[in-house]
Amino acid sequence: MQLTANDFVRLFQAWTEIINNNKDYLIKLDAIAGDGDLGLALTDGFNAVMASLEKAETDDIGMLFFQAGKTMSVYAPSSLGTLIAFGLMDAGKSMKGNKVISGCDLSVLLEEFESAIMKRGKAKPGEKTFLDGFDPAVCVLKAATSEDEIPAALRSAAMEAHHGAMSTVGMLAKYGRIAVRGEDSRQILDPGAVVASLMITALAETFAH
Amino acid sequence: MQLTANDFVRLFQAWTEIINNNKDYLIKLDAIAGDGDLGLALTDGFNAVMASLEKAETDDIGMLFFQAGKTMSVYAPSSLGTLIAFGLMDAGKSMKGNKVISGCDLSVLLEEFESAIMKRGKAKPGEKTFLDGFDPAVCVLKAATSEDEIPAALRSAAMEAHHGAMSTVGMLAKYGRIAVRGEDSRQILDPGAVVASLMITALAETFAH
Amino acid sequence: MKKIIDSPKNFVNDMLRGIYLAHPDKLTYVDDDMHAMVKKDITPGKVGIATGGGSGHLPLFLGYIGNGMLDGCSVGEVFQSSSAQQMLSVTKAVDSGAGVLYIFGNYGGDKLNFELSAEMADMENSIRVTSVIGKDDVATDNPENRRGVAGIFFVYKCAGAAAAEMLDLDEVTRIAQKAADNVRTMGVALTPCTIPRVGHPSFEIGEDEMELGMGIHGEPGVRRGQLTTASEIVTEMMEPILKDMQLSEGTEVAVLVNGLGSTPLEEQYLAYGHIHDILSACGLKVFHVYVGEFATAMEMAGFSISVFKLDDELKRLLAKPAATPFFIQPQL
Amino acid sequence: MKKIIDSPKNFVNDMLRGIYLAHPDKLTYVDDDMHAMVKKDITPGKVGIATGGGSGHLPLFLGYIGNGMLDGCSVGEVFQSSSAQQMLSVTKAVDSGAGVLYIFGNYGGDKLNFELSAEMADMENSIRVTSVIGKDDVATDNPENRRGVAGIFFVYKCAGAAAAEMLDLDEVTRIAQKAADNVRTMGVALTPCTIPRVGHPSFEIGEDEMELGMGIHGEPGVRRGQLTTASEIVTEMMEPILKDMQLSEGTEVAVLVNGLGSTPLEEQYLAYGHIHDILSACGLKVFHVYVGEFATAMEMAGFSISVFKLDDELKRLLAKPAATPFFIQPQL
Ligand SMILES: Nc1ncnc2c1ncn2[C@@H]1O[C@H](COP(=O)(O)OP(=O)(O)O)[C@@H](O)[C@H]1O
Ligand SMILES: Nc1ncnc2c1ncn2[C@@H]1O[C@H](COP(=O)(O)OP(=O)(O)O)[C@@H](O)[C@H]1O
Ligand SMILES: [Mg+2]
Ligand SMILES: [Mg+2]
Ligand SMILES: [Mg+2]
Ligand SMILES: [Mg+2]
Repeated sequence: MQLTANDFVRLFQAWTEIINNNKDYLIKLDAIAGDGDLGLALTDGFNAVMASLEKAETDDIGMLFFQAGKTMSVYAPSSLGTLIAFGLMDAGKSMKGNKVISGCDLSVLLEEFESAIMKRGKAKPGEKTFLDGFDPAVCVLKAATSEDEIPAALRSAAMEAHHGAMSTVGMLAKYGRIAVRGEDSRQILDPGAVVASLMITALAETFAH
Repeated sequence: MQLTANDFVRLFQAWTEIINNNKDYLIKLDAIAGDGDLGLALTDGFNAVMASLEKAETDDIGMLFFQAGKTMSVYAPSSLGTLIAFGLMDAGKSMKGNKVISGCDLSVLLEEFESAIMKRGKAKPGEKTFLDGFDPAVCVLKAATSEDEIPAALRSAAMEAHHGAMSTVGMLAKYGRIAVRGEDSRQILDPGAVVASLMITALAETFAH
Repeated sequence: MKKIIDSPKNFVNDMLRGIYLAHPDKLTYVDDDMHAMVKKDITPGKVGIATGGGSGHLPLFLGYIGNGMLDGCSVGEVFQSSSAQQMLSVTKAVDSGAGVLYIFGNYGGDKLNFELSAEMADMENSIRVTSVIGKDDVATDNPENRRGVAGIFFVYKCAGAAAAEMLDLDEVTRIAQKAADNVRTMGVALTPCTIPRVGHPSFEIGEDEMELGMGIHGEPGVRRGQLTTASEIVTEMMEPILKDMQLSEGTEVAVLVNGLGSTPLEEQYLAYGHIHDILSACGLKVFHVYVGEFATAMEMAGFSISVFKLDDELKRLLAKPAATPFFIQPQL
Repeated sequence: MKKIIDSPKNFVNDMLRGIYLAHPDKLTYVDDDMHAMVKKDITPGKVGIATGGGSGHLPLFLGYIGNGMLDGCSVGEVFQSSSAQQMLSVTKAVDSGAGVLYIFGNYGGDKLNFELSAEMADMENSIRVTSVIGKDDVATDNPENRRGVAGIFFVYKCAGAAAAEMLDLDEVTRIAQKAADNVRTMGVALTPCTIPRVGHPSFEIGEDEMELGMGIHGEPGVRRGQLTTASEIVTEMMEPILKDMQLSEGTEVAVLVNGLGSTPLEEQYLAYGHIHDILSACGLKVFHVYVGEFATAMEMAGFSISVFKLDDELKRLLAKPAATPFFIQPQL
C-alpha cells in the first residue's frame, strides 16, 4: 500500500462526512454527558479543514496533517476539537517531508496522534475518553507488521474501536465535563470515544481495499 | 322596608360571597381585557372589609359604609378597587348618622356611590366601565317612588345591570387598561361592568323579599 | 408555574424582606409597612421624588431609590397599585420641606391612588405635591391613553439629577415633564408571565408567535404575528417610535434596550445592532445606550426599545452619576 | 426555540457587533477578530488580566472588561471555548510589559487552549503568563473536577483591584488564587436552555421538577427532584457550600445570588432572605450582597448561590470601585 497526500485528502473527506452524518447523534450524546455541543464543534472543525485542504496544494503528508491541525484548533476549540488538533499537528510533525508512506506507517501516524492527545489531555485509556475508542485501534494496527496484513487490520481496528467506545459504559470518568458527576458517570456512553470509533471506521473504509 | 346596619352587614356578606365565587371568572375576563388581577384585588378587598365589619360594632349605616370604603382602599388598590372604595366612602358620608333607612333610600345610597366613581374616574355611562353595569340599576331604583315597589325594582335592577354589563361588548373603551387597544376594545366584555352586575344581583338577593 | 417562592400569597412580602436584608444601609421602610420604602438617608432641603406601582417589574420601581434618583416608592402587590395610604406614608417620609414630586405610570389604579395621596398630603400635612405621569408606550395611538413602560427610567434619571442639584419643586417637575414628553417606547413579547397567586400564564402564545405592543403586565398588544428575524422585529418596533418622535437629522438621543425578563442579554445586544443601524440611517446621534433589564414583567420573554430625545439640559442631567442598589451610573 | 436572532449560525457575531456598537468608547477588538475583545484604554505597566470562554453567559465573561476588573476576553461560540489563537491575540494586546494573568473556568476546552496560548505567548512573544482556574461549583465532590461557575466574579473583582493598584504579576496571581480558593457556589435549574444552532433544549425537565447542581451549560446536575419551596431549596443549596467551607463563627463573607437567565430578580431577592437567615444562624457576617445576573445560561431558569470568605486583604480589594459596561460598583 502506497499512500500519497491525495489519499489523505480522501481520508479527511471521509472523516468530514462521517462526522457530519453523525452531527445530531453527537449532539445528543454530549447533551447527556456534557454540554451538547460536540456535534457542532467537530462539524465546524472538519468542514473548515476540508475547505482549507481543497485550497492548499501540498504533497507533503506531514504538512497536510499539520495544517489540518492548525485549522481544527481555530474552528473547533472545544475540548475534543482541541485535542484532535494537537493530535493532527503532532502526527504531521512526525511525517514531515514524506510524500508517500506505506500502510505500516499508518500505525506510527496514529500513535503520534494518540500520544499528543495523552500528553495534552493527560488521560490514559480506561478513563472514559476519546482514547478508549482510539487506543484499541492503534494496538491492532501496531500488531500488523507486513503490508498485506494492513487491510484486514484496518477492518478489525474499526471493530475494536467500536467495542472500545461501547466499553466506556461502565467506566468512571476522570476528565471532561462528565467527570463532575463522579460515580454517576459510569452509566453514560462517552461521546468522544464514539468520535474515535467513527474516525477509525472512516479510516478503514478509505484504506481497507 | 326598614334597613339597619345589620342588614347592610348582610349585604357586604353577600357581596363578598358573590365576588369570591366569581374570582376565577373575573381573573379570566381581566386577563383578556387588562392585566388579569381583578379577581385577586376584589376578593382581597371584600374579604378584608368583611373581616373588619365582623369586628367593628357600629349601628351607624354611614360609618359602616365609610369604614368599608377605607378598608377597601387599603386592600384593593387596583383601579376598580379604589373606585369602589371612593364609592363606599361617599355613600357612607351621605348616610352619616342614620341607624335605619328605608328601601327608597337605597337609590340615594347607590347614586352617591355612582357619582363618587364618576367624579374620581371621570368616566360616564357608555364608556365601557363599571358604570355600564351600575347605572342602569340606579335608574330603575330611582324610578321606584314607594316602598312597596322596591322589591320588584331590585329584581329588575339586577336584570338591567346584567344587560348593561353585556352591552359593554360593542362599546369603545376610553378608560382603564383596555383603552390602549382603541377600536379593538369593542369586541371585549368589560370585567368591571360584570362586577357591577354581580354587586346589584347580590343586593337584590339580599333585600328583594 | 415554576417559581422560587414559598407561597404565592406572601410573594411580595417575602421579596421585600430579602431586599431589606440585602441592602440594610440603603433602604428602609416607614409606618411599619414594608410596602412604604424610602431611602435611608434623605437629603435635607432636597425635593423628594416618590414613585410607586405594582410588584413584578424589578428593578422598576423601587430599584431606582438611591443617590441621584428617587427617594421613596410605595410597593403594590404583583401588577397592582399600592394604596393611597402607603403612598402618603412615603410622601411624608421623603418630604423635607421642599415638596414632593410623584412620577408614575399611566395606569388607573396608580393615578387614582396617587391623586388621593396628594390630596391627603396637602390637606393633612401641607406637603406640596406635583405629579408627572409616564405615557411612553407608542403601541397605543392616543397619547393620553398610552401606558407608562420602561421609558420612565429616563424621567427618574433626569428628575433625580435635577433634584440632586437642589433645584426647586417647580423646576424638578418641569424637567421631569420634559423628560416624559421626550421618550417613546415600543415592546414585543414572546412568552407570557404568571402572577404567583393566579398560578397560570395570563395568555397563550404559539411557539412561533410574538406579540407586538404587549404591556408589561401581560396586557394584550397591538399585533400578534409570526416570530421573524431580529432585524425585522426591530424595524417594526422602531417605525412607530420614530414616526411619533419626528426627530430631525443630527438630533442626539439616548437608547434603552430593556429585557422583559427571560430574554438574554445576548439577544438584547444583538437587537441593539439593528437599532443602531436604523438610528444611524436617520442621521441620529446616539449619546448613550443602556442595555439590560430596567422594567420587567417577571419571567416574560421579549424586550422593549425606548428612544429618548436629548437637549442640552436633559443630556447634562442624564450624564450625572447615580447610585442605587439596583442601578449605578458613573458620570458619563 | 423562541429567540430574538437573525440566524443561529451568526448569533455570536451578531451579538458581538451589537456590543461594540453599544460601547464604542469602552471596548474594541484586535487582529480583525471580534472574538478577541480588549479594553479600549490599557493602563501602561499594569498587569494585564485576560479571561475567555464560551458565549451564552452574559455578563460573563466579556462583561467584566473594564476599570478595576479585566483587560481582555477571548469569546467562543455558544458554550464553546475560544481558540488558542484568539487567546494569544488578546494576550498580546493586554500585555504592557508586566505580564498577563489568565483567569478562567475549569473546563477542558478552555484549559487546553489557554495552556497552548500561554506557551505561544512565552515562546513567540516572551510574555510571562500565569493562570488561575475557577473551580467553585460544590455540586462535584472532587475539588479538582469542580466546574467554574458564578464565583469567578469574585476572582475577577479582587484580581482586578489588585492589578489596578499596580501590584506585580506574582502578587496579582497570589490574590486571584486566594480569591478562587475562598469561593464556593451551588446552583439549581428549573428549565433548560437552547443553543441557537442546536435549536432544541439540551434536556427535559418536568413542570414540577428542579435539578440541583446543574452546570451553566445545561450539564446534568446531582439531583433531580420535586420543585419545593424557596426555603427548602436554599437550605439544600447552602448545606454543601457551608460544609465545604467550614467557616468559623464571626467570619465575614460576601454573597452572590446569581440568576441563570429567566428567574426574576424578585425570586432572587426572596431567596436571599433565606440565605441571610442561614448565614446569620451560623454566626457569619455578611459584608456585601450581590443580587442579579452575573453568570447566566441564556434563558435558563434557576439561580446559584456563591459564598466568598473574606479576610482583610480580600475585603479591601472587593470593596474597591470598578466600572465596566456591564458591571459598576462604587467604593463599598
Ligand atoms: N483529557 C481528555 N483526554 C481525552 N479525551 C478527552 C479529554 N477530555 C475530554 N475528552 C473527550 O472530549 C469529549 C467531549 O468533547 P467536547 O464536547 O468537545 O468537550 P467540551 O464541550 O467539554 O469542551 C468527551 O466525551 C471525551 O471523550
Ligand atoms: N375611570 C373608570 N371609571 C369607572 N370604571 C373604571 C374606570 N377605569 C377602569 N374601570 C373599571 O375597572 C376595571 C378594571 O379593574 P382593575 O382590574 O382593578 O384595574 P387595573 O388592574 O387596571 O388596576 C375595568 O374593567 C373597568 O370596568
Ligand atoms: Mg461538549
Ligand atoms: Mg386589572
Ligand atoms: Mg392591576
Ligand atoms: Mg463545549
